[in-house]
Amino acid sequence: QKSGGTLRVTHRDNPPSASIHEEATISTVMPFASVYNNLVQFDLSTDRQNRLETVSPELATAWSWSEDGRRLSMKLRAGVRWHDGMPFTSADVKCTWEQLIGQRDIGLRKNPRRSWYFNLKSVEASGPQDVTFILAEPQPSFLVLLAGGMSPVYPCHVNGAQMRTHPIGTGPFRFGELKQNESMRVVRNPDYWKPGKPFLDAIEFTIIANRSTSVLAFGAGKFDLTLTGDLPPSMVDEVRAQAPSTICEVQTTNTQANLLINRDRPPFDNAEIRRALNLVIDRNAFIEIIGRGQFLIGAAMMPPPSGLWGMPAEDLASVEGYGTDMATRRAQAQGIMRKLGYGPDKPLRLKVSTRNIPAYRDPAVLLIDHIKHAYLEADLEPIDTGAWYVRMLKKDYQVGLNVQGIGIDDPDVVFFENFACGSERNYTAYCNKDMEALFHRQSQMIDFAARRKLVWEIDRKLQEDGARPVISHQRQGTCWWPYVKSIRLSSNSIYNHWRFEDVWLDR
Amino acid sequence: MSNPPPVIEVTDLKKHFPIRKGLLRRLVGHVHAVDGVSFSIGQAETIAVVGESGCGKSTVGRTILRLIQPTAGTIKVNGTDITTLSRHEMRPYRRQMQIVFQDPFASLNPRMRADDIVGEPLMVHGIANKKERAEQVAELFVRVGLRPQQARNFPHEFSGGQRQRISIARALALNPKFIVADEPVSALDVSIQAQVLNLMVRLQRSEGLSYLFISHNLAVVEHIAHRVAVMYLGRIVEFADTADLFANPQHPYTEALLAAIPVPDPAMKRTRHIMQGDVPSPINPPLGCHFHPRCPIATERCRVEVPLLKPGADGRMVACHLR
Amino acid sequence: MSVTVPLDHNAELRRAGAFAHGFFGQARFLARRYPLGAAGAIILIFFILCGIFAEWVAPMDPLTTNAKYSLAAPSARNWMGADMMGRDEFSRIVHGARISLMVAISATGLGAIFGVSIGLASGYIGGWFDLVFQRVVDVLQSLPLLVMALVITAALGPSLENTIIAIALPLIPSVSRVIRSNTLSLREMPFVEAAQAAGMSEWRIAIRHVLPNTLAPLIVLATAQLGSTILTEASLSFLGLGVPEPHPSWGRMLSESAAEYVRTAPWLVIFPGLAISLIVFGTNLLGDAMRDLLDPRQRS
Amino acid sequence: MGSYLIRRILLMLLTLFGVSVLIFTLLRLVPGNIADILFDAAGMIDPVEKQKIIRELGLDQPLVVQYMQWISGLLRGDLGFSYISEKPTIDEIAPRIPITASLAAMALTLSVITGVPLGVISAVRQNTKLDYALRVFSLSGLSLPSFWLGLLILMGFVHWFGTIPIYDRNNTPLEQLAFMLVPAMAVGYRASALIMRLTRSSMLEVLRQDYIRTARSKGVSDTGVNYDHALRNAVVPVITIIGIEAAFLIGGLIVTETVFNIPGVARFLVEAIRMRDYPIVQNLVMFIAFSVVTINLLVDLAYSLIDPRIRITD
Amino acid sequence: MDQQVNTQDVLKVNGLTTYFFTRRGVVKAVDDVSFTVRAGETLAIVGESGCGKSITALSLMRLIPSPPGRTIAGTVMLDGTDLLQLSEPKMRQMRGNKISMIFQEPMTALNPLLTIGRQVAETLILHQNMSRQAAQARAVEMLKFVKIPEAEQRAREYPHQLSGGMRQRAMIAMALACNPRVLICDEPTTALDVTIQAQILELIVELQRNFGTAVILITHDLGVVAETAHRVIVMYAGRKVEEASAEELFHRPLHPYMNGLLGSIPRVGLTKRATASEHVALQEIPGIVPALNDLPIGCAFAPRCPNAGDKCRAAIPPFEEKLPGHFAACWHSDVGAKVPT
Ligand SMILES: Nc1ncnc2c1ncn2[C@@H]1O[C@H](COP(=O)(O)OP(=O)(O)OP(=O)(O)O)[C@@H](O)[C@H]1O
Ligand SMILES: Nc1ncnc2c1ncn2[C@@H]1O[C@H](COP(=O)(O)OP(=O)(O)OP(=O)(O)O)[C@@H](O)[C@H]1O
Ligand SMILES: [Mg+2]
Ligand SMILES: [Mg+2]
Repeated sequence: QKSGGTLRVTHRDNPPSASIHEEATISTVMPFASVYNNLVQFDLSTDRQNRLETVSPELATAWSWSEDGRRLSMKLRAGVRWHDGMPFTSADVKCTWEQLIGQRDIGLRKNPRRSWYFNLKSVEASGPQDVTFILAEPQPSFLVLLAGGMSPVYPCHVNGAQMRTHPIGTGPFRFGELKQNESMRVVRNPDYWKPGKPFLDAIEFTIIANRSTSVLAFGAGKFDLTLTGDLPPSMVDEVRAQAPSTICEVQTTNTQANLLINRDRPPFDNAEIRRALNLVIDRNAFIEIIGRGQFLIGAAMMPPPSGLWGMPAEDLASVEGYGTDMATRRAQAQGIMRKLGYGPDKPLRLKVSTRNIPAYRDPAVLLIDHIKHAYLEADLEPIDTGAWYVRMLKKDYQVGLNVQGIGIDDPDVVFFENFACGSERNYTAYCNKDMEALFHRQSQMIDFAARRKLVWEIDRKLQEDGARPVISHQRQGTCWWPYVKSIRLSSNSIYNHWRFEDVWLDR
Repeated sequence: MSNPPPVIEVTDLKKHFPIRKGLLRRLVGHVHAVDGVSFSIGQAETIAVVGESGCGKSTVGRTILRLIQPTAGTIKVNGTDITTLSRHEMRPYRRQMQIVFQDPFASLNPRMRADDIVGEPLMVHGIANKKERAEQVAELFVRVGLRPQQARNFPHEFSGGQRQRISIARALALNPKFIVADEPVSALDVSIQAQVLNLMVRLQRSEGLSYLFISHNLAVVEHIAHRVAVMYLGRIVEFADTADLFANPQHPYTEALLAAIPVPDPAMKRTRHIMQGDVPSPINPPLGCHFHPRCPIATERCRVEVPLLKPGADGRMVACHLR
Repeated sequence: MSVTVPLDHNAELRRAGAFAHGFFGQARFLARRYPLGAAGAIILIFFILCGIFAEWVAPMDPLTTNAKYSLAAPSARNWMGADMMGRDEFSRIVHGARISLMVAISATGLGAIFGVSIGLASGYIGGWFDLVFQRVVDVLQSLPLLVMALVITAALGPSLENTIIAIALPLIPSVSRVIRSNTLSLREMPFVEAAQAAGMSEWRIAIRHVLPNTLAPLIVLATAQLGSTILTEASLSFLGLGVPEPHPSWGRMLSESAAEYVRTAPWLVIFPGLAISLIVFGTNLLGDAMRDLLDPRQRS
Repeated sequence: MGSYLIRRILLMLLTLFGVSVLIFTLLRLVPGNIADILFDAAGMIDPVEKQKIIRELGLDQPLVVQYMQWISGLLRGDLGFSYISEKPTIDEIAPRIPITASLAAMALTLSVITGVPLGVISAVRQNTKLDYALRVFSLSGLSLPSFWLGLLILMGFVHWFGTIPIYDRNNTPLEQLAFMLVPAMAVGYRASALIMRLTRSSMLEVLRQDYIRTARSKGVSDTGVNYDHALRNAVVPVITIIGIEAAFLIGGLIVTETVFNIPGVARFLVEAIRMRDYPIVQNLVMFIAFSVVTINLLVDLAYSLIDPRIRITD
Repeated sequence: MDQQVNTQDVLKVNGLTTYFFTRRGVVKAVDDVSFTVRAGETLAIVGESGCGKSITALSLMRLIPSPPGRTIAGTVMLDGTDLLQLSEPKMRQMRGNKISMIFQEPMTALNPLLTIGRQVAETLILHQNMSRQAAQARAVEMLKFVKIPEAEQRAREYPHQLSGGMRQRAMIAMALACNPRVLICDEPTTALDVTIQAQILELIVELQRNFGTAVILITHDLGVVAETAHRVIVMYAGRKVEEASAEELFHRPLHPYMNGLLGSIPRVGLTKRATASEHVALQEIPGIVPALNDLPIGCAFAPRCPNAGDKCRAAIPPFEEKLPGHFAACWHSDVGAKVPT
């Protein structure tokens, strides 16, 4: 192992801010995760899959559950200091999570993961090194939530505005600078509490908006590592062609392309038309074309083997719309549409709305081509990023094509965020009290196998309800040169391993 | 010329063009293009206006036609004051007054056919229907000596003299009583010039037309005009019957002007008295008599006092302190 | 220059085009006189025909995706290869001609119509209208065309119509400036004064006498603008605004998504770029020749 | 001269005022607002939080008030804060200006030093093979989309050198200059082509003038006629195009900075428009407009130096 | 050669022929034109617009725009040297030095971006190997010579700052700077006012007297011709149709065109009318000048000629001496030879 050197990383766009708690994008997490520490984290040395079993200590040295499973007490590491010199205590932990559940305002503007903590009632700090999370119901996944890359501990004495522009953490690297649309830089924290770490002097993220330019630059050796999970399989091929010696890993990014169908407005208030639409989508074509054969077919939960909770393939195949025989499915769909009075000469005209960026547009174009087989003649309506979520929220669309990122491969996250009544990210406003009861039930189950069975059941029901038909689960690549050592990626998340404290350059 | 009112009567006509400069179009001065001009034109009479370039000849013509708005003075047509008539009120008078321009190339719309050019005034005044109009146009063509077969040609297909005939035909279309002819022959060749001049004279005889004939060619003026107004820097300096003026010029400027004309007869070679100096700018004309800086006989008085155009002997008008 | 053997008059005359008679003779002469312009006209006509008869020219539907041919290299089936969606690149380029030309011609036309109206009014009415208009033109001209187009598309949202508007709007000032100055000089022409003397209404004079005489500079300007309109559309599409999918717009075909295949599928980068360059090249060649032909000051 | 300048400057201010109203209005027409975009990154919308942000940024005020606030700030030299980075707008814009400015200057210089001589040669050798070749060359410059040209250049770099030029702030000035040369050529090609065309036609026009015939009748040699008499007259209109082209360049730079990933203001502007970062967009647009009108003023002044007929008096 | 100068012809033009090859056919702008000019003599060329006067002059200077123009035959002997056979650099040494020219439009004939002084000096630098200062000083002298007031001041000014008359004077200074053998004046006064025109003509005559220059004066103003020219040639449709001394020509025009021309111009003091309101019609030449690319087969004037007969329409009349020193190209010169009254 060698110390020193600057790791040069490509980056795709301007991070909305440096404040991880306020964002849900890898653009913020990857460059700034190294500034912070979590209470706990996933240990990759034993298992590539992020799961409850691999949760290991970071700022919390030990933890224990109460008998009723409603109290999680943690022992915090002593002698840790924030980058500005202030000591790290339980007050900071209390502060952070109280902010997340809306009990305190330290100036964060947004709280995208509020739905994760539906079950957290309060946080108690009994001593400087002791903190207890008090839950309403038992929730084994709670530790998983704390271990994700998007759950760092924030300092209580720094306000939100500063966290967005010049964050203070306890992590191995200190914030260096953030130049809009240009670059981000973090520099070694000499006082890091893990002795001897980190190895790197600094990490520099350079924003290159044009992906082909960035790949060319990486292939030319101008960069050591690419933004994780940013390269679609086709680009990975490109990199491999240009620089065969680089290491590229394609992994499930925990993002899925799904359809937002407006069931409150014609024509999709008609369940039959929704069915026809679902039948006629050739998921394999998406996998082949956009995923270069690497994407996965799945339901709401990430499919195995990468994912922990997804339905097994044979179960999935029996869900309507997942069968492999396209011809029959098309005939079925056409039958439905004919019955409703549509046909090749009298197609149903509609609009497919999507966000005006390639990752959304490409599948939407494919979708439009597919649904032609069901006499659905669609135009694409590209919506500017600034208006996209508002339009979704106002339900001002017929069919929307959405690409959705999910922070952690966990049913609590997926269900409560996307399908619970009243959740902010439940764009289709799917609200089914019976299902919601099931969401809570699975959340409280301690037994893994039983819980997973229930999750499968829930997932099947969601698909059959057409709540938010999933088209594909994406897999994308990360590439680095062989001299970059100790880069470890997990199989079911791109967010959780960017502390960079073990990474070193063998040059 | 006493009883019926003169066809045109101009009294103390002034036209000062504002000079605007810069982007804000600030007024920085005036061009005194016409500075107090009075005269009248009788029935079937030709008044010529001569003078050096920029002395305001064209401006007088245009102002009379109300193509530009006079700064001061009055213009009467057959005794009616038209100085302040609106565009609409002007319309009937437009039919009585027409204009022919110098440049036979620029005075015809290159994108219209000859018969359309000639017939258009008829159309806009709602005279005659289409068929009658065609007849009238054909007749006009004949009258000005153009072959009606050429009616559908474009202006560039005509020679300069023919173009000038088209201009005249257009001017005649509305049966005017009065035509401003702004250097109608200056751009034409000598051999063509005669054709046009003869045509104008013929028309005057047959139709009783009155002309304001603007020219700087004194020979032509002598040939065609009954009376001549000599202008210098916006003012008339001498106004007299043609024969009198040429035989016996009164104003020193007129003298110089006549002396400067080369006579096309080598036998008449003479030692000429050539006036020196350039025409001053009409923006800041010299004080007093405008002509005094170039005048061989100027006195102190000429420098300060503006000479009035006053009737001299035998009904001639001269604006000179000394004559 | 010095006097030499008696010349072959006929050869000299042929060179000067004296024997060019009839439409084709004239065309042949003009083609020889302005070889570059003729090449431009041929290129443009070629693309226009492609655009009009796209359905017949293109072997395939430009919108039909096909996983099997995703990123297929040029072959007998896909002459210019296929894009990621397996759509035939050649068919898309053929249909793209229609979109490009439609945007370019409509935007230029729109810009010309408004530019001419405003320029004519401004030059003819003068006074406060002109003064205000001049200042508006100052404002519009102090911003780069692409920036204006960007802000306008952002404001209106991406669609075919809005792209046309966004490109047409910034064209208006330059057109109207030319027309205005032309009108100003035409207004001083004796034939306009003659029309006034005949008592014609200003309206009639403006329409019948001034407007037709601004046509030549307008045609010259419009041909010249056509190329830059195509480029602006391409740039807008490249930046992700402009004509939306799935219309096969060349600029978009070149933009981000296609640009990712510089190495694995260079045909996706080369052909649309070539198409844009070629058509703009054609219009520019033609525009130059038009200027030589119609603008007497440029004639040699 | 003094009062001429003052009047020109007043007019410039009027134009800039127009630009400010225009850009302000256009931006408010854009659907969606900064609050939505801020939330968008997080993929969630919380109406309460959204209202809070809108209030915080003053976006709930009537447009007139917002406009007045912006303008009065601008006049005081206070450009406000970027919505996105929350840093002072000036700190965001200022460091990028030299990058774009030097790129533009370089492109312009390149285009002038190539365009003018080639234009002259093309005119002097009118209708020869050389002329045709040069015209095709220049028309190509006007026809190649600059982003495509940029891409091709990058492809070439990868192909032949196995590397591509990447902007790096830590480069030495000399390296920086060398790096800029490539994108400057990519944008400059168009400008060069334009200048060359204009020089050519202006030169041809001048060569037809009577005074050129006069010069020939005095026995001046072709070189003397071309360079001493004609070129001097021909460059006058070319100077205008240089002024206009400076504005045009900014348009070209938007795509070129994107392709070559240069962190200049041109690309930044597009990003800011996308992000509805009004303080950035508005002030940047004002800056661009200011540069353009200033350049135009300078061009007009240069005019009067070259052409004695244009008098800037009173 | 030196002895010849004063007694002999300075410029001998023989069979000069310049055609333009255009889309509309061959424009025979100058067709077989010959003439001679002696030192100190003024030869006037008159004729209608477009008859080839300027092209004749430009052919002498070898400044025909080519293409489309070509001088395809003839000799131009200047002091025994055929200008048409000179190499271009040699010809350049002639222009402005031995043979110079003044153009019609003083507004456009001067380079707007160079000072008057510099433009005059340029000729001197080119042909007399003068230093810039010396040339500049000499230029000021020349300007004084052509009676430009405040010459030092004017030398430093630009053309737009001068009036039309001044500019034409500057042109003359420029043309005479090297004391040329031949000075061609192409309508030097047409664009000027009558009073200024007289000044300029007087100046040319005076300078010619001082320098002994041979002057070719192109004009269509017969008055100017009558007052200044020694000999006159009349051109019609690219050909020379008459040549005589000025007195002779005006007294006894032999060619019906010239005859008609003299009849068609109004003359001051000569207009006869019975009363003030009664005009005597001017004599008209009917028709128009034929296009030079489409000349009739015989005499070009035949279609407009009152005397034209079949012979005129069949063959071009030869140019011959009809009276001593009076040449004309007409089959009916005896008919045309009556004095116009
Ligand atoms: N529209 C105008 N605006 C400003 N000044 C004008 C305008 N029209 C004419 N002038 C000026 O008025 C003066 C007189 O012009 P006008 O055309 O009447 O002269 P003119 O005697 O007809 O001259 P010319 O013989 O050259 O035709 C000139 O100095 C001219 O510059
Ligand atoms: N570049 C050219 N191309 C074709 N024809 C030309 C060209 N230049 C002159 N001509 C023709 O040559 C003929 C003679 O022209 P030139 O200029 O000598 O006439 P001019 O006698 O000087 O007439 P003006 O009195 O109008 O000056 C004209 O008929 C003209 O059409
Ligand atoms: Mg006039
Ligand atoms: Mg001539």
